[in-house]
Amino acid sequence: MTRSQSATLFALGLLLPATLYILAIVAYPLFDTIVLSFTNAALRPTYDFIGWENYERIFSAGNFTEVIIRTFVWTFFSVALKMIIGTCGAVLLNAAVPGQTVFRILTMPPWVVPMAIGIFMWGWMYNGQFGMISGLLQNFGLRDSPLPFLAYGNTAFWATIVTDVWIGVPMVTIYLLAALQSIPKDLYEAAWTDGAGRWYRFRRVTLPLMVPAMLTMSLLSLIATFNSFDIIWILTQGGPSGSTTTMIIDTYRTAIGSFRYGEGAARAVVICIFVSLFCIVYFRAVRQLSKGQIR
Amino acid sequence: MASALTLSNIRKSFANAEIIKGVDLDVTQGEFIVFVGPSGCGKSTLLRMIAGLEEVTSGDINIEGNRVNELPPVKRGIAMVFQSYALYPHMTVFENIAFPLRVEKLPQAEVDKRVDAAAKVLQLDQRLQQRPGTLSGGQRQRVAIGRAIVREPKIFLFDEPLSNLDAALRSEMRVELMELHKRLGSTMIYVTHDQIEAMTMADRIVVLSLGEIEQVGSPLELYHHPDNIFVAGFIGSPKMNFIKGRCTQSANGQVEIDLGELGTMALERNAPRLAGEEVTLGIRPEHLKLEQSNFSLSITPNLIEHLGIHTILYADVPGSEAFIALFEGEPGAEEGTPISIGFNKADVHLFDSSGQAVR
Amino acid sequence: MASALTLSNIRKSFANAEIIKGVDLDVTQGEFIVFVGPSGCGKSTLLRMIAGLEEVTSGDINIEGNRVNELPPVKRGIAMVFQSYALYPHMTVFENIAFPLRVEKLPQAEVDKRVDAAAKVLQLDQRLQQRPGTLSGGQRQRVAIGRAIVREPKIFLFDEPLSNLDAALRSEMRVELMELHKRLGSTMIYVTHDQIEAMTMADRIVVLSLGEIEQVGSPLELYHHPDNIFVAGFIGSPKMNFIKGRCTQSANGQVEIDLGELGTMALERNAPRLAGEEVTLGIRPEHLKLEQSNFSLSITPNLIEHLGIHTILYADVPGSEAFIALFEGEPGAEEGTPISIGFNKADVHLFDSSGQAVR
Amino acid sequence: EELSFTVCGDEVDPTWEGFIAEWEEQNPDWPVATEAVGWGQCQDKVTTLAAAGSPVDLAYVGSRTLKQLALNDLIVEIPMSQEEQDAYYNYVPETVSFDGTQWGVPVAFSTKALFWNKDLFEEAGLDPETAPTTWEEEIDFARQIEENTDADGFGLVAKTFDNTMHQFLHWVYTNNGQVIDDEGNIVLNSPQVLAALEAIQEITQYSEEGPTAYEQNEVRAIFLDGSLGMVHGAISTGQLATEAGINWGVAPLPLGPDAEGPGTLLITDSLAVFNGTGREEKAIELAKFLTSPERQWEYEQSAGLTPLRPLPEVTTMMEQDPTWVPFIESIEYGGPEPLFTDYQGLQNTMIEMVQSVVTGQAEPQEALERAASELERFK
Amino acid sequence: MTELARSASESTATASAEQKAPAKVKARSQKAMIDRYTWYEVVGIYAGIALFLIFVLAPFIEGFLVSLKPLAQLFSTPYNFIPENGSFQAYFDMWNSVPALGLHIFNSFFISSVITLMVIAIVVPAAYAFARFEFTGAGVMLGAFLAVNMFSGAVLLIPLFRLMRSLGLLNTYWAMIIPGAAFLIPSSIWLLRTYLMRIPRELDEAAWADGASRLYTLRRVILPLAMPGIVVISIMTFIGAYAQQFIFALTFNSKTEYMPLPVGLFGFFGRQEVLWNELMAASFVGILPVMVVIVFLQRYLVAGLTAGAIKQ
Ligand SMILES: Nc1ncnc2c1ncn2[C@@H]1O[C@H](COP(=O)(O)OP(=O)(O)OP(=O)(O)O)[C@@H](O)[C@H]1O
Ligand SMILES: Nc1ncnc2c1ncn2[C@@H]1O[C@H](COP(=O)(O)OP(=O)(O)OP(=O)(O)O)[C@@H](O)[C@H]1O
Ligand SMILES: [Mg+2]
Ligand SMILES: [Mg+2]
Repeated sequence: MTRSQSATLFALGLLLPATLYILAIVAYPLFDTIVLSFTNAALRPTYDFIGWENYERIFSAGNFTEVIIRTFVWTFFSVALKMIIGTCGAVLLNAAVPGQTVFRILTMPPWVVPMAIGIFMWGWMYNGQFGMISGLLQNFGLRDSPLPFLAYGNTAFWATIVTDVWIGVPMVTIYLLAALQSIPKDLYEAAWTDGAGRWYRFRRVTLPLMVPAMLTMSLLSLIATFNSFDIIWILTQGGPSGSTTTMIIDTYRTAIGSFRYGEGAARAVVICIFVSLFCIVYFRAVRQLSKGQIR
Repeated sequence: MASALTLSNIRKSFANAEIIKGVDLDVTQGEFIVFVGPSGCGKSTLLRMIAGLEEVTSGDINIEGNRVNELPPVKRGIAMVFQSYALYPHMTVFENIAFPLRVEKLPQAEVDKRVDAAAKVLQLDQRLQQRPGTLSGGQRQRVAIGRAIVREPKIFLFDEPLSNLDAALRSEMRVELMELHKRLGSTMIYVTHDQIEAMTMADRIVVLSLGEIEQVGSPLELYHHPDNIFVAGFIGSPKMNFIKGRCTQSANGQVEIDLGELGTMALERNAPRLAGEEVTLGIRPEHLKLEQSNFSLSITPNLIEHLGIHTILYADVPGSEAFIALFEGEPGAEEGTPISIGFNKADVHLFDSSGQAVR
Repeated sequence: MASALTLSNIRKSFANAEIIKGVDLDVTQGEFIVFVGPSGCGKSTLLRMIAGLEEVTSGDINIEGNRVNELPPVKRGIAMVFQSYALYPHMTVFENIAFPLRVEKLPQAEVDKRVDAAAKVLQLDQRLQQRPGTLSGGQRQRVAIGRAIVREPKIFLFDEPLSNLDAALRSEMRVELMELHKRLGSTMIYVTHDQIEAMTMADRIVVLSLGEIEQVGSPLELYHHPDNIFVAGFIGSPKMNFIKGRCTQSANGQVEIDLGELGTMALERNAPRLAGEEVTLGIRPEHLKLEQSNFSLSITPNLIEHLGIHTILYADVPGSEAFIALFEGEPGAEEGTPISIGFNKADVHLFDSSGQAVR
Repeated sequence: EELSFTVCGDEVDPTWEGFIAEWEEQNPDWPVATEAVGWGQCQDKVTTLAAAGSPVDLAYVGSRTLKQLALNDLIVEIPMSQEEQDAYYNYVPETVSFDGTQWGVPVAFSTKALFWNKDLFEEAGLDPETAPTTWEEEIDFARQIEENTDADGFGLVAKTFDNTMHQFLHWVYTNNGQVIDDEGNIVLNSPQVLAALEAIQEITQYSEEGPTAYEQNEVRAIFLDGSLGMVHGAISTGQLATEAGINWGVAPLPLGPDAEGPGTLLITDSLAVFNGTGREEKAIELAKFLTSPERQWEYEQSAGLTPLRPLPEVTTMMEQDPTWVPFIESIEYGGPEPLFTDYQGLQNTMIEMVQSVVTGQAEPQEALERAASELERFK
Repeated sequence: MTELARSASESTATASAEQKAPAKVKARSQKAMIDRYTWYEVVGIYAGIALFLIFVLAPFIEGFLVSLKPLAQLFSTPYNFIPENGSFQAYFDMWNSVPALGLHIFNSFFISSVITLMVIAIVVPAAYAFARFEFTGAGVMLGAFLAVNMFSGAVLLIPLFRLMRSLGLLNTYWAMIIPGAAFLIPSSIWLLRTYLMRIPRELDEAAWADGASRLYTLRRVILPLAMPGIVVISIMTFIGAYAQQFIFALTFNSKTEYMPLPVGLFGFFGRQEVLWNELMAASFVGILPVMVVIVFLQRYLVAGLTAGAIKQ
């Protein structure tokens, strides 16, 4: 056995626990899901294989394309906002002003709080009658009637996005803050020496150098956002009038809510395919973008 | 000639520690000044204060007669080349060089013209569309210089710009920099801890130690007439040999020095106060001869290095730490075999007990 | 003497690119071998193959007569000192040095004994409880060597161990390493691209270029009798001057060379085949004299560097790229003023059109 | 052998604890392991356990799910004798029946009535003691309150939440409408239901801002805050309103044009016995034990539930607390929650329909037609 | 911790040793000129931070105010920002409403800790393998691991349930720990890998040349050096487990005594009225321990991430 062979064996050995674990806990259920997607599995303990019927049903259901488009729009805005707010946050928290440490700590709570609780708190805020936002708007005379955010299609759509952004922002901020700090100081000094002001430095130096980290983070948030379930489920259950029904909500409703496991599994498989395709495209784009940018 | 830069009693403290302890310096228009000194002596700090990157704790910085203490770098008319080059990894060479012009919002045609001119001077014309990551060390350095040139600053500041390069490239770049200086005629201030760079490039060298100026002068002035033991040891490679002794007598422009086992030596110095003091003799390795000279001593080389061009002998000599002799070509010395070497009294440096040169 | 290491027709390819193209070398017990060559020529790769860090594509490595191609480093009886030292930052100096012994699970008493001994040799006794992060560059290097010593290897391998140090420390460490070699008497193989290190430390220098050995020999052999133009240019600093010419006649142990504007020159060489060929003359900068010599030419220095110990002149000479002359002390040359310099024919190297030396 | 029994709520009602102790005394070989699961997860949990093949023996479930569970062979039938059926109020056994047999033992019953805020009525210039009796009045009163006070007229429930359908069914059942008939035909698309939907459309403008954001409890909270004229609520609303200092009245749900008498939605919860445990018989026995008339009454009193059986005590209770009257009297014309195979599907469709009308995205007729055709899939 | 900090700074010291001998890590005790802000910049920065923090903290402010208000006041208009006769009563009452609250917090901690330990034990070797060894399929495998993160637990709930049941793990701590850990592993591998790639390869080679086995190298050389990175991964895993693993606890466990906090909090929903004020109070008490941890470790969090950030 040559050295490189033994090295490969060793590496595989190191990977064994992780691989076995993931195979057992994720891959096997995933396989199970794929199998189920070709059956009429439901509550009844037995089921039959029914070929592509589930898939046919999904795509003939009519609203499925609508759901897909909505999912992409929802995901896009959520990720974009996370990145924008996270970048702003990171830049602000990186500013050398007194209180920096405290501010950094104060960004963490949304990340740390059990997700359900955070969502309940937002539910409160969105309440038209008793919630803070509508309440304060009324108190300050900016509105004379209650504003129930979750009542209308478009406000509910944005309200769920804002909540998702809120939960995702701390992680993005902290990660980008770390990225910011690894930009060599002398680049700023050089730019300053050349007369570049703060904004110019940010635009021409900071931002481009953060791109790789931003791409990584956006991919990670993309995956998380695509699968964001709890937020919509707790706030609106996909309503009103389906205006917040994303693929995962749709799937959950079919599989768990209606106990049509087979069809739910088929929907899950479709989601997975979409996400994978998207990630592949995205990865390609990222690789193209970040070519030669890394020092 | 006009004074390009004047430092008056510059001081700098970081959190109670005084790093620069009152520096005065006057730099003439077009001069090439080199700061040298051991690591941590404050060279970079001083340079950064001139650049305006670091605040001055007290004292004044004047550029062309105007006090610039409070001005940001760009308003001081300086340009700085960083040790790490600080190139923007995401921009092409062109954009890197054009950066200061973009800041000024010059029209594209003007930018093109100036960048092309700079690129030509620096032989970067072929590289303008590459990114810094794909350049060699020397090319990177030239880009960094290019970025400084396009601004047409009054003063160039360099912080160890060659220290990241390998020896061959370093000497090549050294020559290029000197030619550039000649061509542009601008004032340049250059930090290094490399002997050869300091000696070859400087009009004047500023030797710093612990935040203070030890001596300012032309390279040969420092080589031949070091003010004190620190400068003497610092300038010249291999290092000057020091031999401890005691001045037994000093009168009539003659001092007599007892070198213990090595015997005594008489030097022509007019320094009556020296009598009875501990003194140090300094003699450069290259001033040691195998021929008959004013003063000779016998050494046993314990290591001989043959460099072809010259040969270096290491030996233990009483009263001296490491004793080094350097001879041209290949003398017939052998390790372990004592030989007699000598030197001329004219080549000897004498330092009093406080380390000051006695001339 | 016993052969410590033999390389027979070693080849190495990375993904189709052949990096080492058949290297043969025989190293004697106790020898100090230095590998030099331009960056990327395969020095590190060769060393790493000897160490067992890199697999050999073809060829044999024998250590003390045993084929070790398949053995892991520790079984080959080698110890390696890395360019970056590769110290474990989380361990004390003691633990760093003790690391190989810990691996062998030696009893604590034995570990203490050996580490202490090594520390004494390397003057690290006072530092044993510090961490590498708190050490100076030279001390770190000694720790790295300490880690190599305790193993008592048959062969030490060094990959540019001094390249991270500044000039002063480098020359100091160089001397220490040589003394260590003397004291231990082990075989050492040393990679560097530093001229001075190669010249001063090596018993024999191996000059590599593009994965092949150009010449093997003692430093002075290479300095005085380079086999080809590559070695001639590579060994010696400043670089040898090359002047292009044409051999007009070659007979009776005499060749006549036409140097164009510089005139003609006759050299004593027995090389009839040379007639009519393009040749290159080589003359080292330090062999140029201001005094009257066999052959003289007039140059106009366009740059003069005063180093105190010697002075370097740069000039443009027809048929030569950069022409450099080096004089001891300070001759009275001035930039822009033509002077006449000369050299002895005995100092001239002659190379044929394929770059091989004609002796 | 141990009987596992899953109860919804975060604790087992104390009366049941007593009954179970009693049971264990009588059946020393059959101890009962009770487990309380919060309302939110109770149903899903029990179903998931059953679907995964490890069912509990006995569980508290919403009667609406019985059909689905039964059709999937997850529960066993618990037939009632005629005598037993007769002991319940009208329609109660029907809430647990399909295919001519019963699949659960009713255990909790809730009916709804109209609560109104007398102070607001007065402020709006209405008679504070007169509740609306017809939809027309209900809508008109709501309009007056909306126009004459700061408060809103009616508490409409339209969130994406199960009780949106329930509240809609109030309207359906007070207009003699049906979702599915006894033969299992979808009869949603009827004039009666259309009228209900139109009524909702109309009352939306006099309701709180954005009904699609509120479920029943949230609407109730607004009512308790004194900001709503009327709501449909369960008996407990009254007690809470008193605590909140509201001057309130309660009346039967107002009736639609086609009504034949007072109506309401009859929601029951049942005890279901799961299939395949080998302990089914004993579980049925326990279910019946717990729901025997005296124990059931005791439990209802303790938990504040509408009585399942017309016991003599009920009359006494109504006399003591007239609040109960509308809740009990409307049982007679009430309708059950429709039993569908895919209950979730039904619910989603109905919610979708209501929401589309409330938000003005669709006209009642088209919403109704679409829903009716969709429901075919979920029967 | 100081131990950690030291080895962290040292590892950067050796890493930067390539540049020049004395590593110049300047403690910026004083602000450089470039960091000097004009007054309007300072105002702008603070305004920006204020806005950002308001967004981040608003729900907590609302939640906190809710926890102070008596239940009746919660549902009253007009909206009162400042609680009238607010009190901390809810913070006392909650222990009665959900008696097992303390236990739930403990469970959360326990489950998250075990998950963290497991994840670290699995992730460290895997990340090392990806960071150091070039074997065919490494890229694909890493991609596959990452792909796993795309399947949220919600999608796989049913098959997972069956799996847990056939393993006999339902209603045990393991029912929450095992699937909980699975979905945290991939991203941790990714992050730790980028960190490990920063450790000079020569350290491995030096150890190898000194005769250390690969495992010995991992244990004695790599692990101690990766500590800052491992700390970060641990914190992130812990938070992930603490805050987000809700659905498994809900579905795979029904024993109150094993319930973690997020599910335990659902106890406040189980009655006629949701005890919002106590729910919020309990939430605050519940996240307190983690916040304390964060306060102490945030420095390492940012620093540890820094090491791997820009590269990827
Ligand atoms: N921001 C700072 N805060 C505190 N001390 C500092 C700061 N910057 C520099 N110093 C200290 O000031 C002294 C001088 O530093 P400086 O960088 O100027 O040295 P130098 O001469 O450039 O050394 P080198 O040759 O190593 O670059 C050092 O002791 C350094 O530790
Ligand atoms: N793992 C590898 N895969 C592919 N090519 C490699 C690898 N290692 C080295 N090379 C290539 O082999 C050649 C020789 O590399 P090597 O490191 O041996 O050069 P070197 O002589 O040590 O140079 P330097 O003086 O810069 O250290 C280089 O062109 C290098 O790019
Ligand atoms: Mg410096
Ligand atoms: Mg190398």
